[in-house]
Amino acid sequence: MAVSDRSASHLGEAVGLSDEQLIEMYRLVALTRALDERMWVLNRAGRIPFVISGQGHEGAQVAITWPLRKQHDWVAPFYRSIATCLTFGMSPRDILTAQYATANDPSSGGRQMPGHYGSREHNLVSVSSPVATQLLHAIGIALAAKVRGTDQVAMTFMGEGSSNQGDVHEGLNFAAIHKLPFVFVVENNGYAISVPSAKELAVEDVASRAGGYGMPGLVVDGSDVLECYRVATEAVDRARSGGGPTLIEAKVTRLTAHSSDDQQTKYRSEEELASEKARDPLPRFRAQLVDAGILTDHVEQRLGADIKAVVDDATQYAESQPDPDPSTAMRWVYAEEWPSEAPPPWGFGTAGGHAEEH
Amino acid sequence: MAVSDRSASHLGEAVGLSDEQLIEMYRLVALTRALDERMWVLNRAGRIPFVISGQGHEGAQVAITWPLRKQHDWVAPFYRSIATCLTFGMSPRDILTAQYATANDPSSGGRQMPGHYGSREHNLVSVSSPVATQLLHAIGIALAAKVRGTDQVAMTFMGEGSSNQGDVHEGLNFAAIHKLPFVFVVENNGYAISVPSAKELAVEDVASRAGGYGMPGLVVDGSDVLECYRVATEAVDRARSGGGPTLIEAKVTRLTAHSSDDQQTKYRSEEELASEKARDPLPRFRAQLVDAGILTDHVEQRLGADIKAVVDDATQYAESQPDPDPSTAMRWVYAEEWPSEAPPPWGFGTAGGHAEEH
Amino acid sequence: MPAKTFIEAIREGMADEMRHDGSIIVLGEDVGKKGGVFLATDGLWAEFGDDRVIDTPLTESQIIGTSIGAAINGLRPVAEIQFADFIHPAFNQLVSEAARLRYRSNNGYSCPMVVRAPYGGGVHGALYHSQSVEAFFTHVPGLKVVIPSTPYDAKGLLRSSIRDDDPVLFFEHKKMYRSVRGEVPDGEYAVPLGRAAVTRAGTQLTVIGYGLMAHYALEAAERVADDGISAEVIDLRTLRPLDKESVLDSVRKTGKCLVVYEDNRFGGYGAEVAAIVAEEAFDYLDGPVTRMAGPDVPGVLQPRPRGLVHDQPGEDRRRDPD
Amino acid sequence: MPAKTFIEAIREGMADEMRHDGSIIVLGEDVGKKGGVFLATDGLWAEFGDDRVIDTPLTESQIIGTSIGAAINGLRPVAEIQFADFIHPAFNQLVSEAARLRYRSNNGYSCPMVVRAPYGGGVHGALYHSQSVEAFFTHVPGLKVVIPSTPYDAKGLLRSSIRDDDPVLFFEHKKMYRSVRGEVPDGEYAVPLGRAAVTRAGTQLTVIGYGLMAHYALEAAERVADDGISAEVIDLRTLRPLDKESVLDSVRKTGKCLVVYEDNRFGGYGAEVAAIVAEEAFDYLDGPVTRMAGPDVPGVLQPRPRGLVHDQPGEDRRRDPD
Ligand SMILES: Cc1ncc(C[n+]2csc(CCOP(=O)(O)OP(=O)(O)O)c2C)c(N)n1
Ligand SMILES: Cc1ncc(C[n+]2csc(CCOP(=O)(O)OP(=O)(O)O)c2C)c(N)n1
Ligand SMILES: [Mg+2]
Ligand SMILES: [Mg+2]
Repeated sequence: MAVSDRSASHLGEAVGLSDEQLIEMYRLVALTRALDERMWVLNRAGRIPFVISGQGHEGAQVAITWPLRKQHDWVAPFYRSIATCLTFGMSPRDILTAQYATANDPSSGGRQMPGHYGSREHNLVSVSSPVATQLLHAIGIALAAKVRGTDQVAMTFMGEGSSNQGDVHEGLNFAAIHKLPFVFVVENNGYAISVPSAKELAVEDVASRAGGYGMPGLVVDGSDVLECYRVATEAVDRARSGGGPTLIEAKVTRLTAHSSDDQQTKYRSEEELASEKARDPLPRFRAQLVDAGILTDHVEQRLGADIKAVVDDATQYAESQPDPDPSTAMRWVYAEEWPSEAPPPWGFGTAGGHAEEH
Repeated sequence: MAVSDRSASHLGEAVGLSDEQLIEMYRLVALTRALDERMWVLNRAGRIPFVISGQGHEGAQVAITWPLRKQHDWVAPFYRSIATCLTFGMSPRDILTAQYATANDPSSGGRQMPGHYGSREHNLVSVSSPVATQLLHAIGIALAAKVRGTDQVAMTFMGEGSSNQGDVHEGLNFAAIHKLPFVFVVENNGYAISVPSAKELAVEDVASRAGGYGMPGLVVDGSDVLECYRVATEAVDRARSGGGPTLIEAKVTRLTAHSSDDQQTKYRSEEELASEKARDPLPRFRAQLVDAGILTDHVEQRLGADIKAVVDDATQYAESQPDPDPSTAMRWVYAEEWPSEAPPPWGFGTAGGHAEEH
Repeated sequence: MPAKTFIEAIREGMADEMRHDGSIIVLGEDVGKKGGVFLATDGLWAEFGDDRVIDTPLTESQIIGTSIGAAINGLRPVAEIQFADFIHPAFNQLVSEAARLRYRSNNGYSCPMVVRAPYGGGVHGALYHSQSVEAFFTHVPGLKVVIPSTPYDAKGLLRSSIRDDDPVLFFEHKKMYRSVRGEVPDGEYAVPLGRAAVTRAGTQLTVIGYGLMAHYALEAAERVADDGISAEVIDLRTLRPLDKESVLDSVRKTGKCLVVYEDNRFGGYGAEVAAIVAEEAFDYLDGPVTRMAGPDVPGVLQPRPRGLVHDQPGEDRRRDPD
Repeated sequence: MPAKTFIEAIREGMADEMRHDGSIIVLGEDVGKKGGVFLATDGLWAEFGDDRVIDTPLTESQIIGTSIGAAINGLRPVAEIQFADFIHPAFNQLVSEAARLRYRSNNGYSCPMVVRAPYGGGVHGALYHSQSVEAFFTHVPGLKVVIPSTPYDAKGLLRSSIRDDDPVLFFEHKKMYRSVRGEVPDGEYAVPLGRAAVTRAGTQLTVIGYGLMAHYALEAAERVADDGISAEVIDLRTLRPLDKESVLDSVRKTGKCLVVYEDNRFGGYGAEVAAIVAEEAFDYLDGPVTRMAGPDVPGVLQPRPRGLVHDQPGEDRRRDPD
């Protein structure tokens, strides 16, 4: 079956996606993987100082982000959300300029450590380091959507370790009370750095907590991309139609160390590491699409070339962009102009620069 | 059936309590009520500045505290825990000196506002104002009990509103992971000051959250004293025998305003207030004991006289105790002597008073 | 101009702005039907309804974190923390998030929100209902901190705070809510952030205070005037950004400086003011910059006739039953 | 005496005390098998087992709150917060609970615990892995705050902190972990809390620092010595309680004072030191008490050859690939 044929395969039909969409999903998963691998190469080569990786999480991220409306809905991502950011509109150049901390890095203009993504243009909330705080921001966004009647949905992502933070409890409770258009995605990879699930929580599934707040909690195999998509579509639809929040827990695997600063062999056995490879979403999704006749050799070659070109381009681009100008480091602690309206007649343009005291 | 007869009534037998114990339980409920009513009288008379009351909660408190071993187990109470404190060893004098903030108030030596109980002698952790913090203290106590092998159980109490605080999430998770000897008691009276349950949580029962942590969650009618006792005994036994923590939610009623500073008619209807009276544990427990032939007229008269005498005594005692000496207000910010051992040879008796800088 | 209490001015400030700008919401514990435990939001729920006046659960971190998100998506939240003492559970959201969102996103995002909280002693609140918490926040780049001392300033500064495009902490001395009255114009007016007020002119000494202490400083200045001492009094009004020029101008004129704050002395906000004056007005000083502040114990000690007496509730009542 | 790195001294300090006192436990994120993200607790889990070296969930408030409870019931917890930047979620437990338990119970309860946390910049940590957070805690009555600058002091002060009967925050500059070495005796010794060290004698200027800045102050003093300036350097070591006497003695001798701290300038810890010196040594000062501190932006800016450059990770590496 030719890809240019717009008719859907059985696989696509079953989940309501066209073959083009399936291939685009696959491209995003594969692109993220390639970009992520490139980051490690650049790190090993001393070009970028730090990598925190999404390898193993990409399938779930692409599929769960997919049902959202770009530049309308909102996402509060976390440090592993590379695939989510790409799916929601950021480009590989955007991702790599964040790694290189260039002046034109859209996430932070080179102010943050690598991995702290964000884009005002794409409604991706700026990532901070303290885990789980972003959940409340997404919920506040959902509250504003409801109060303002904007028909927006807000989604947030984090690891299972982070889901134990107090903010998560307070937020889920609030979201459920107000039936906010909100989806909480837990990417459960079984570890919080070195701490295994069994020491992070006494239950198998974070999703088992959802009921206690009054929202559905769904567990999904994060290496099953189409199942992730199905579950997310349901959750986003429910959110948008006033049915309230949903918790989705995707069981994923962390194929790398926690970050480029971590040595995971200290706490994970070789056998475990080997067996986890079987849970990689990329080959599984690929096989599914090949079996369904969607991912032909031809398409795959084209995608491969395309991805390589895009990753190379992003690398070269980021390499060549200038550093932030040191003199700008003092800017934007506060507003420096009055952005929302002309200063009112009585002239309280406080934003007219409260020169910081030095 | 004479009370002096040590044989248990059917009622007592069913729950494993002697008639004497049932009467003592009843005495504690009635005593707490009388003491609490006295506090309001003293407040209205301008003798004490503030009351925060346990009326409606006493039955659950006495029954749930009862299975603990005094001066061995631990309780981290909250501001409504008057009955818990009395059941666990504090005296009416102790309670009223806290209201009057006398120098010899065992809770704080007159340093805290009324309602902030505590007693080192009785293993009652000092109450602070920020709600829910005490849960983590009780869990830390339980951790120490486990690590030290002391066979102690730690129990904590709070309202349903407070149970939404992040600390509760973090604590229950930790307690369940380590199967700590811990019991969490939620006294759900349907309000957090003026905010009704429906705006505090989207679920009927706080207890429905327990499963998400991996612990049993039990709902009990807080006006059914013996049922509270049964459930608590089970939880305490489970905790002590290594079975891990339990969440008990007692549905109680708040018979008074939130505190003497609150006007509850602004947010609760007259009908609601009237109908809530039916959930008062005191008359219900009384009727049960009368029906069972345990609470005879004779016993009741004796108890009534006794309680009146005790409450009068506590009032007069507290009235007559001296204020804290203002000069002591600067003490005990830090240790002032080396309490745990003689200063070691190298002489780092840091505790030898770091004179505070003024 | 009609005379209003401090809390009336605050309530009016919120109501006026809410009428003017539909994107403003008020949220916090008991702010709805009850109108807040001090009644600062009384009537707002009736006028603006459930969507704009939200009784939150008892969860401070959620109140602040949700406000941040709501600000990101187009609202201007005015959050109430029931007592400043209970702002601590939200410390992370305030310091790590609200304060840094603009900076960390290189001005991509902003976070226009106000956090109101009653602070201060003198109401028998003991350890947990009497704290001054401003020093924790005046230290944080990205936050603004306002403490008004008059009804006029309270309303005018609240308006400026709500319209400001950065997070503002707005602390209200609870002892002043009903005890302080003053004139408040009916029309729209604003008091700019970042400007101190010289509330009494003088030549021999500069006394710097804010909140309730601004009143005490004035009283004290009047008292020493009888002894022929001419004290200038400055009410800072905004603590961050500090109006350094007004402070330094005054001290350069008087040559002496006393900084007064209610909070614990060690590391309190007044330390920064004193340090600035000591450094930048050194050549003008003819005596040490001195500080008068709360002692270094938890909770509040109050000056009483017999000396420092612990501010706790039992006591006073027993001496003076009403 | 064997020379050890800063982090080795800390690790040894914990291990030694744990051998000596079975009531000491260590808890925190990744402190077990992994030995902490900086390896400060490496080997402790192997030696002391699951009960005494506890990998907690990712929940800072729980870490501190549980430690308080454990301290109440007979243990001496040494909690690790993975980065000082992540202590903020535990702010309420530290400030409202740990700091006040003794005072509010009228000495009925105490809370002997240590909270260790790596702080400071210079490691490309940007906004959230480079903060100095001491000023939030030095302001709090009931807390003690320690910041060592040498391996010797680190071990000796850690021992005193663990044996202290009050909560101690023990901040370790992460840039020093492996870059600073020094002699550490094998036997038991302790460095008392609350005593500063004069690390260089001088006559014309007193430079006061702590942590990494204590080293920079020494370096700077050596450098200006070539110009004939004799600077005395004081390493505070304990920030609360402050060793005021050592500070004042020195300034009264030199007549000049420079306070150096890495944290944001406005409202930082150095403001208190400067204010104290300006007030209590006024008659001895022949120049203003000056401060040198971090600029008022979130995260850390570092002095670099070309001027202030934002401390973020990409940059440096690209210039200097190793
Ligand atoms: C409040 C806070 N504490 C500690 C850290 C350090 N830290 C960063 S990621 C991480 C583990 C996160 O685990 P999990 O949530 O399961 O996500 P994962 O990394 O496994 O995807 C920790 C402890 C942090 N960033 N924030
Ligand atoms: C952290 C914190 N926020 C706010 C308050 C003020 N406050 C005291 S009691 C209370 C309501 C508590 O409700 P609930 O937990 O249901 O207990 P109840 O009083 O109904 O027994 C509030 C908001 C507080 N003490 N601590
Ligand atoms: Mg994980
Ligand atoms: Mg309640």
